[in-house]
Amino acid sequence: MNMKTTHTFVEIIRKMSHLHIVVGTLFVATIYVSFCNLAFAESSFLHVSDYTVSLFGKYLCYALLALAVDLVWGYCGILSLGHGAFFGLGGYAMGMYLMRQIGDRGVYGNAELPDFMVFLNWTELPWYWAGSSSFLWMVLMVFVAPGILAFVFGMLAFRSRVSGVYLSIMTQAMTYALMLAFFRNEMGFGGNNGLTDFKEIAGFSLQDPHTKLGLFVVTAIALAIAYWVSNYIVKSKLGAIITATRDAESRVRFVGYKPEYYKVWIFVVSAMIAGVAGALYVPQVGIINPGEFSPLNSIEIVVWVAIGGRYTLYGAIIGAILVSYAKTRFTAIMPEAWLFALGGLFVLVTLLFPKGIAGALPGVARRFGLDANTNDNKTNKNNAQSEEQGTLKAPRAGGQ
Amino acid sequence: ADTIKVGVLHSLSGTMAISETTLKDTVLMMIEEQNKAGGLLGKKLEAVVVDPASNWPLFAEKTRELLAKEKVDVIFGCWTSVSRKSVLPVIEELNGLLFYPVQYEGEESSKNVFYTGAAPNQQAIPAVDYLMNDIGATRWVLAGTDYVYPRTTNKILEAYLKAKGVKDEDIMINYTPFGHSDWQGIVSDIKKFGSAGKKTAVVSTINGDANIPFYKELGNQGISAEDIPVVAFSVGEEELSGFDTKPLVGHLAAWNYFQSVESEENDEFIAAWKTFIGDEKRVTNDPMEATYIGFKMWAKAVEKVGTTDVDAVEQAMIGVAVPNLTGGVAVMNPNHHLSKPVLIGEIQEDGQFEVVWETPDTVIGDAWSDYLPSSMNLVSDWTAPIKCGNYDVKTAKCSGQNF
Amino acid sequence: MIELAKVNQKYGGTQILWDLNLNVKKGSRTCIMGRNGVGKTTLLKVIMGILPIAEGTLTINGVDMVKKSVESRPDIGVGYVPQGRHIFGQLTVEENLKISLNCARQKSKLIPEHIYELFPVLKEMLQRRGGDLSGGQQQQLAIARALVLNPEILILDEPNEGIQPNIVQLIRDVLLKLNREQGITIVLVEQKLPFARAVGEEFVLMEKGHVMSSGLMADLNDDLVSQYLAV
Amino acid sequence: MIVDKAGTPITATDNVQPDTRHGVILYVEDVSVSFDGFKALNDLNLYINDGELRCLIGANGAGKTTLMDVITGKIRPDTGKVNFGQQVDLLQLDESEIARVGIGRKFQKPTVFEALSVYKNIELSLAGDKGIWTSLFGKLTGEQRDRIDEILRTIGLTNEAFYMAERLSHGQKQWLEIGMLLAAEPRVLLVDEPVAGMTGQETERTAELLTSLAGEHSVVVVEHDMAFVRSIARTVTVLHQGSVLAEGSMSEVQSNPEVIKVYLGEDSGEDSGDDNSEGYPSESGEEYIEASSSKEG
Amino acid sequence: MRRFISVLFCCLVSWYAIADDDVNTKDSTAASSSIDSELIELVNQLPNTKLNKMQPLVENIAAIKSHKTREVLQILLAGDLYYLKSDKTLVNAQKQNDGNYQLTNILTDEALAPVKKRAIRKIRSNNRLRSAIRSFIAKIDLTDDDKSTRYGAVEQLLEKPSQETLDTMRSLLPLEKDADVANLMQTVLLIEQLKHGKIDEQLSAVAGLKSSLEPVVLNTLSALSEELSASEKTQEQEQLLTAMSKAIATIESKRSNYKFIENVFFGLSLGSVLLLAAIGLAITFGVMGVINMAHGEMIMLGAYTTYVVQLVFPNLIEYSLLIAVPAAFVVTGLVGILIERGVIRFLKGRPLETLLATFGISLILQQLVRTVFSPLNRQVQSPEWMTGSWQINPVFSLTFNRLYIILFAIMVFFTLLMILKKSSLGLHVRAVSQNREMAKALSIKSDWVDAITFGLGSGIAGIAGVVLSQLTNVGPNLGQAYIIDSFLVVVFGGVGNLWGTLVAAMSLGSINKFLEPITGSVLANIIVLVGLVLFIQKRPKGLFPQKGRAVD
Ligand SMILES: Nc1ncnc2c1ncn2[C@@H]1O[C@H](COP(=O)(O)OP(=O)(O)OP(=O)(O)O)[C@@H](O)[C@H]1O
Ligand SMILES: Nc1ncnc2c1ncn2[C@@H]1O[C@H](COP(=O)(O)OP(=O)(O)OP(=O)(O)O)[C@@H](O)[C@H]1O
Ligand SMILES: [Mg+2]
Ligand SMILES: [Mg+2]
Repeated sequence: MNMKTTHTFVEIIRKMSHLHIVVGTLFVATIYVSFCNLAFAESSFLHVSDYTVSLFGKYLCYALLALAVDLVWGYCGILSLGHGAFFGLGGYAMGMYLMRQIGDRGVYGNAELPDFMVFLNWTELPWYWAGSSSFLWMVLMVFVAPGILAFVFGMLAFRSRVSGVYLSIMTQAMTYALMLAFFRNEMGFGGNNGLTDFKEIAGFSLQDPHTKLGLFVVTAIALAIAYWVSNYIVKSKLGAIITATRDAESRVRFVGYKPEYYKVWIFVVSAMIAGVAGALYVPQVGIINPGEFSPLNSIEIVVWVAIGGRYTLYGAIIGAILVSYAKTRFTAIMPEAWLFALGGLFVLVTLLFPKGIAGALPGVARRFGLDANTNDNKTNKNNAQSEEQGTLKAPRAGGQ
Repeated sequence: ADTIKVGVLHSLSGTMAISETTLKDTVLMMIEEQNKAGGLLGKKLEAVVVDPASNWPLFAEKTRELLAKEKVDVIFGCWTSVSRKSVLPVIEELNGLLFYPVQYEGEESSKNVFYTGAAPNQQAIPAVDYLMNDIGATRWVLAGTDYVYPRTTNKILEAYLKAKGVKDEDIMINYTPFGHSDWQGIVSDIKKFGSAGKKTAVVSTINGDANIPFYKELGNQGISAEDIPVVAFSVGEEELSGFDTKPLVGHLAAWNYFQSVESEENDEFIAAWKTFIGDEKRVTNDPMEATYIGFKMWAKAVEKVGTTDVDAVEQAMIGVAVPNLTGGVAVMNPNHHLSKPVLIGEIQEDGQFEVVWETPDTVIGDAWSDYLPSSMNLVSDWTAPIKCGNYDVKTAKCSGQNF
Repeated sequence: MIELAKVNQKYGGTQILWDLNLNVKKGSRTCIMGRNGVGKTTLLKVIMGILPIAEGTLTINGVDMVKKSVESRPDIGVGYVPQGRHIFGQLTVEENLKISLNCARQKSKLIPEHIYELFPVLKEMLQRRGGDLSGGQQQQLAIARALVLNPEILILDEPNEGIQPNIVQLIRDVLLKLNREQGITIVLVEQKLPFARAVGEEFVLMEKGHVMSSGLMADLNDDLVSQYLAV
Repeated sequence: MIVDKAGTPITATDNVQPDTRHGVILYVEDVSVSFDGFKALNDLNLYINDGELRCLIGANGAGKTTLMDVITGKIRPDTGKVNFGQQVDLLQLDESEIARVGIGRKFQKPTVFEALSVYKNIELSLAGDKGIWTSLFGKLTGEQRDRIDEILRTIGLTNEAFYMAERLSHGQKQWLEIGMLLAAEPRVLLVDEPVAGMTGQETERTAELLTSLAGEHSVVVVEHDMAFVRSIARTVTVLHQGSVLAEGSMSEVQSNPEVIKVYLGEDSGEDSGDDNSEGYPSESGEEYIEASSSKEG
Repeated sequence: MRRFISVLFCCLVSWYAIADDDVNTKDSTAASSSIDSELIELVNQLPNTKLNKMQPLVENIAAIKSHKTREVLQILLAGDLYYLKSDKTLVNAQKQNDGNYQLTNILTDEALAPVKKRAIRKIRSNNRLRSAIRSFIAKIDLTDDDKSTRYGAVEQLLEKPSQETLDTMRSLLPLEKDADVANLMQTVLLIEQLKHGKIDEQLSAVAGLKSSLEPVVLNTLSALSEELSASEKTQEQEQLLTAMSKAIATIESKRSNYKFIENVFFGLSLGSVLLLAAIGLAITFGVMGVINMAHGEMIMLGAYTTYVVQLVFPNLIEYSLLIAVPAAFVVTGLVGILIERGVIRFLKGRPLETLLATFGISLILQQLVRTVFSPLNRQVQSPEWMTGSWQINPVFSLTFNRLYIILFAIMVFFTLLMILKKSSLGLHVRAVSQNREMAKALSIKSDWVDAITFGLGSGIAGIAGVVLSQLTNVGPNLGQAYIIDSFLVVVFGGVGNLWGTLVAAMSLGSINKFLEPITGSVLANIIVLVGLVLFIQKRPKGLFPQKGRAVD
């Protein structure tokens, strides 16, 4: 590459907003992966293996989930330690559908009932399984189930002005309760083993590499759409309002807004994104079980976002993919010591990059002359600055 | 390849690390021994260890990694049922081979999995028989952790007990969450239940970490093994080694192997284990034996067919017999389950078990319980002509196969 | 007493103080003035060590304070009344006052009575949470809190904000009295000219992070006022 | 849905037109507030006329801020009635609804949205629909842009328009908050200590601003700066220990011995004299803006 | 005078008892040579008898009146009875420290050379056999000198006394000097009377048994009344039946009262475990504002400290906890200070980031103990005084460990309360947590305060670990089991309020324990969690919220 092309390349990138970069990267990656997966023989070094495809498919689901958390945490200040609940619900909605797709290919060969129900001597589907065999119904439920939970929880919590750690711990309690509930066989969701042994999705065999590739592509598209939507939201006036709510909720009230409804709204949107993430996750990993509701999982999501950098959308995505990738690698390279590495990573990132990795990016970009000089960058810089300084800071919210 | 790769899929971190790490070490030891003895088919064995971290989806991911990326020839791994369920589709899709070494609830048979732990009929039913006939128990508490294995086992036992004429009011069933640590109320209920003047016994399918607080509470509330004996299916030497055994003495466990059993092979195994792990105090346990048997069988089958090709090995496995560690012989049956002796042991002060009862012969593991209406008619037979894991003898059909 | 030389200070990228020099004499009453946002508060924070000095020197009583921590200042007798009060909202008034008893110079572990004489309202409200007080009451508490540590130098950032007129007069008298009777050096940031004139002995005028002019208060003429204080 | 007394729903888009046939826009009647037994407001009665500029003074802790809290819905009084015009019972509404019916407030301690730019701060405060969907899909109209620019000019923060609000100095935040208040175009403005921390000059500008607002809006100002109060006041109400101590013109109040005792102090006369002669040489507003905008240059 | 007589009487009686005893022993020694041969013969059959044929054999052995009988049975009961594989000599084998067994011939009491385990084989017993042996021994013990042994013996025989035992008791009862033993014997006899006596005897037996809480009494009463109500009744039988139902009702109501008290106790005890687990967090999180995800690991470290203490002082198990409490406090306190100095202090004013860093630390600490102590659970012993229970009556007992834990938790709580409320440290911590810069400007060494406070919170978590080591497993996952509960308790109580933590812990514990019998423990947990989520709507800042206008 000669100087000139490099230069124009830099120019192009400089002109792009992070929205373009993220969506563009997703697009390129998807095309690349699909092409290399299909076009090259398995022996070729250019070949992208099915294993890699499904692995990255999974990462993209995590990225989607992290995006959801960032939306409520980074922008609205709702530290949700229970987003795994929405992810799980989305996953179960998909899992139920996949379970029904098994049809009579289950071990007991019962065309109506999933294996675990046959085994528990159930004679008919419980009412809440109604419709689960329909694809459209499933898609609907992927949005509705997490949405309703988020709405009910949000209405209860935000209207009575539960906030801060109280809210965080309550979200945790919520997901914990769900975990315990789903563990119970009586719940009718397969208990501890959850839903598994799926055969096909919408008529495509899940064992077929092409289906896997298809799921990967769908996930990438979903992520791109979610990114675009989130970006639109945070750039809109509504985005400004939720950010204002994060910093001075009561002041927002005196301006005439009802922050509780804004919070509920963003919480529901975020829950739905998480639900979609869960739904896409399940066919790719082949199982959904109550472990997804475990509070520790939800904390991990928050950790991704923090590592990547909250209050930037791409930060969440970077964090999710990076940490998941680190986990995949570490558990294979140093199975007995990987927790040291991962734990160390968490500590170091917190200490070295107060704004997460994304927070450190503008600095790097600037060094390479790529500073896009968007509004977003400015935000970061300023936030970072003010926190570095030992200023006298009174509690922000409220006022006399 | 110039080596034969053996995948080891046991959690080394997270909640299951307590149990599974030992099995990883066992496999490593077996590989080391095999290599010392010249390897297999003239090649060295190479262990590929990964950590699925007690995370069930990660189990699936790691299995895929082992099979697709590392191209291992066989996998030893899993402990919990859900981890096995999570691995199962991947193993079947990529036609791998898994040896599963832990007692489980049955109701499963896969072409690609060999179950070397006990099925319910190799543990639970004999244990109940013992309590009924030798201890004279007439009133039963079925206490378990709230998940599939206890639920299934208790279902089977309930059916079995009722078939033996035990009345409803003489059965108390209790479930607790994972890691339950506050047993005061439940133990006091058991005490009350047991003070009704009938000999009462507890069949415990309490899992993992919850056991220790449970036994402590039993001891503290003064319930001795002579008053109300507890027979457990998940408490072995390893679990006891982390525990002050005083309050447990006399309680029972049902397994297919105890470290205390005297046999040539066992002595050797124990000695080898202690040297390998470098700790005189380390104990052996039933899933280790199951791993041992599985490994030996796999090696023998590979030798027999001269290849590690999964389909060939799978067929060769059936009928393979290797000595078990309790002085008998373990045979792999067509249903991918082993024939095993069932032993009942009493817990001793030193954390070992003393065998108080054993089955006269080995028992064939039953993939599909005869006491459950749903699986009564199912059999598993991976030999021709049936070649199927869930064959319905009534309809002569086979359901749920991908191949 | 307090000497700053060539102090530069930045918030991130924006420079606030430029090569600033300041010399406060022992026992003096210096009044720093300037428009909003010229860096008065920043200057005081630099003196207090709340903002670590980026460039330049600072000595108090001849001791180099650049590397010294904030908490070492009260020990050598610097009391600080910040802009915006910074009361400990969840602590009671009494507890708020007690905190400064911690400092090394304090022999007594009791809140000196004269504090209550100066601000009788505090005595009535000892058990009330600091955060519940009205704005003016909080301001009084903030001053009282600084007095508890028996300061040699008292640094006040707009102490009159939100205080009722008769208490403003009281504060004026107190400051003068402390200065005259106990020789306490007073550094005051003040916007309101009458009060500045009444209390200040010397003035310092700031603009955009520079000291533009300084001298005796008597010499502060209308020209200077309209140049640096008026708009 | 917010419903006024007559049962007519109050829409989110518009400030209500309160019924001011009696010329009174804000009724505060027999209001008492107590905290853990301490009476912060004690049977307080106050009537603010439509379009008037009222100064509220009183000792620290007299209950001025608490009164504003009551009016804006932050605190529910133990007893009493607070009405906006004749028909809207403010005690039935919550903070945001009160803001929407047309009561705006500037806090004693400046509170702005620190993570947002000055411009956004004002944009959010603009009068108009405060619903979720409007905020999501709505775009600023040209008219609104002009309005924001105008306000920025008025408060002298044009150059700082795209600064994060947290970077502003204390005084600048005061101005920003005033700007936010202007943007909301409320019928009633409650202004708590607007000139604290401002230079004499700015104080005067503020005075001008508030005076110019009166008439179209009703303004209630709390301030301890007597010179300032004197320069704007028509009617002054003195609060003491939670109730009204005196009410009247500035000179009446100023000569009230009770007020002097509890509030003004003995030498109030001289002080104020000084203030006027030296403190506030008058200058025009334009120049102020130029000066302040060059600050950050 | 009266006194003199009573003393004299006592002397007489005791002389009589001793004399009587003497006669007995003489009796048996005199006969020993002849009976011993029978005993020897029976005992020698032991090695050849299958476990299911053991019971009659042991019964026969027990029937032989010899001082050896009890001894042999006792050895068998303790599981020390072995025989040499070589010549089937029966020995009492004791494991020595070197792993060999020290042998004594049980019949001749002569010591034999120590042997390896392989040379001997155990005489197997099982639970059924052992409980039979226990009642045989109990029969012998009925005449023991020690009254608690006698009491134990009667208790053992309570359930199914043989005719012979009943006769013995009948003859012993008038001589029994201890009231408790006598009462218990009386109960046994009354039950017998109730079962087989004539109708008026039965009636009086019911009256006598009405106040007894022994389960066997209730069982007998209900069995009899069931039997009776099923058949045709005479007038008198009707009367008996009503008397019995009344007695049953009395007993049942007493039992349910005790059940209630017991539930309260269980609740408090669970509550105090929660309290201990949470209280350290109430400081590091509640007061300092660090979202301390490594709190659980601090608890875990405390538990491991207990383990190490027991490892280092194997002879001081009885005192190990007394050593472990300060040791754990110091160890985890230091680790806490290390964490604070090394990581958390760089995160001042960024509370949310502390979540991330401490989460990382918790992973590291977990893996650290996994590496150092292996992933297996470690064995922590309970001192004698922590085991067993305080038997208040047959249906109500309080376990000692729980009792001590409740007391200990309360003690820790109040000590901490004193430190935070009365010492200047408490004031300074609160000041620093509310406004660090201002606190510094008022001369508070905030770095020092932070380190000490975090150390204190961690140290207390360590103490909780010592306590938990007595209740549950000591393993790498110990901490994770408690972290969620701890946060719930602190938040439910109201962040920053120690009293809140106390009340929250106790009420969560009690609610849980009262729900458990009704719903089962899984559902109880779920209900409590959902209840919490709903409750917080009513009190959005916990039970004891921070008040005032400065909040929100
Ligand atoms: N935390 C901060 N981050 C960035 N800039 C800041 C910060 N604090 C203050 N500034 C800027 O520094 C300049 C000086 O602020 P400072 O508070 O010292 O002013 P001041 O003279 O005290 O004004 P005032 O009279 O309003 O109190 C202001 O322009 C302000 O914008
Ligand atoms: N939440 C509360 N809890 C307890 N006391 C309170 C609370 N809020 C206000 N007060 C008390 O009520 C009284 C009135 O306070 P308020 O803030 O209304 O005074 P103010 O007139 O605004 O005074 P200033 O001029 O100093 O701002 C004060 O004495 C204050 O201590
Ligand atoms: Mg200032
Ligand atoms: Mg006020």
